[in-house]
Amino acid sequence: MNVLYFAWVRERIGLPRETIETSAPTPRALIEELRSKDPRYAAAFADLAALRVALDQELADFDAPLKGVKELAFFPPMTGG
Amino acid sequence: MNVLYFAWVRERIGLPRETIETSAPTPRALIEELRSKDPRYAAAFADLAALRVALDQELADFDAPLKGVKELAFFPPMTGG
Amino acid sequence: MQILLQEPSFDAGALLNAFTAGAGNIGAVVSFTGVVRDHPQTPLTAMEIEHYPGMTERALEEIAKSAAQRWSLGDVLVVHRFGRLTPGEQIMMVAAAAPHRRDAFDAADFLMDYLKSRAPFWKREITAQGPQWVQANPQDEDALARWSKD
Amino acid sequence: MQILLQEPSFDAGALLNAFTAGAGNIGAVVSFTGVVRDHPQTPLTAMEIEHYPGMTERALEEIAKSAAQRWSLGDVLVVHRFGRLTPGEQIMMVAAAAPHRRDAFDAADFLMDYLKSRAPFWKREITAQGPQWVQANPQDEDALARWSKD
Repeated sequence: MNVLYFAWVRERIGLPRETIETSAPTPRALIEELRSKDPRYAAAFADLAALRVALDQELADFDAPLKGVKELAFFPPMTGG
Repeated sequence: MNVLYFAWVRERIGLPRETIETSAPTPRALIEELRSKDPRYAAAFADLAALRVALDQELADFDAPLKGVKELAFFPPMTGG
Repeated sequence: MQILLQEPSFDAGALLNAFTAGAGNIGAVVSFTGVVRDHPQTPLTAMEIEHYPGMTERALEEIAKSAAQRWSLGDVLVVHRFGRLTPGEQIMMVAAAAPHRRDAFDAADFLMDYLKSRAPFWKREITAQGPQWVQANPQDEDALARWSKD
Repeated sequence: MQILLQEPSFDAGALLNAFTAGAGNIGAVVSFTGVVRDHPQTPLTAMEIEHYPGMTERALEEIAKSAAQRWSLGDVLVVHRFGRLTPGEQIMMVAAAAPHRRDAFDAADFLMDYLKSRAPFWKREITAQGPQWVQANPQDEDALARWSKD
């Protein structure tokens, strides 16, 4: 699965994107997996309330199913306009 | 006093403006005076609810004092914008 | 504060650009442009706009000043034409520039509501069936009530 | 429906004129332009806008479509830039053309509320004190609630 990071999530993780092999069923489970892998992820994902997730370019819930998803993105609340 | 008419009030009276010598204390009294003078005024002033009045270029009430007023205007509700 | 009362057409885009450039350190500009709309049934030959010279300028200035007093604005623009217009022509325009977007939206909305019912213009539509004065819409009067004491 | 996502600056006036001319038989056009506002205390060197290529285009189209479904509109325009901007530069613009003025105002207001919180853009301000990500304003999220079920 392609995983993308934007804004300060990207900065804390130090990468704009990476390919992750995972069997995590939801974004929430994937976050737990990554947090335990490296302190950079722990820093980026410290506060879920300050985080948003998109699955295949649509905003989604942290408990949405990851099955079949090709592209996942984590980012802070948007500040367009 | 200069009396001005606009839109269909002007059309019904047949004049855009005229000078009127009056001792009417209010626009309402002036309207009564004019109505009895000529059927054109009676036609223009038939329905006060459809009429507006300005005294010296400020919207005013039909019972506002005419004392000192130089320019009075009668017209229908405005349709700007 | 810029007020334009004129018979000729105006260039809304050029006015918007000049207004935005001149409004100072602002974050938001809202503009409204009114266009002569054709009738679906009886095609409109022309829209004639009569006004009250002297009072019109005063009313436009008062309306713009009220908006400037009520909201924190960088600048206000009011443009209104009179005379004979054809369908598709632009009748009028307002713009409000503000540090914050809510103020710009509300001020433009307020300017429009006041222009509709408090500026001495009268519209007459000319169709094949002859001329017809446009009647004031009671909703326009109701819209004004939104701005009193809230 | 016109969506422009681009790095270079745009000419709001020229876009407004073309939009109005192309919107068909409408009576009202409301536009909103967002401008990079300088800070009174720590002067802003630049505003950097990051976005999510692919998702951004989809989000802008969805937002414009929602407006077109919700109100009776002649046309909708959405313009948004990304990259590095300096104070006074125009960031984005929306416009809504409609037969009636209330629809044009509400649609433009709605477009702005959704762009603020539902389009994947992230702003970063650069000052002498370094870069700082702009935090989402809780009021912007609250503003969205206005449009649900009324």
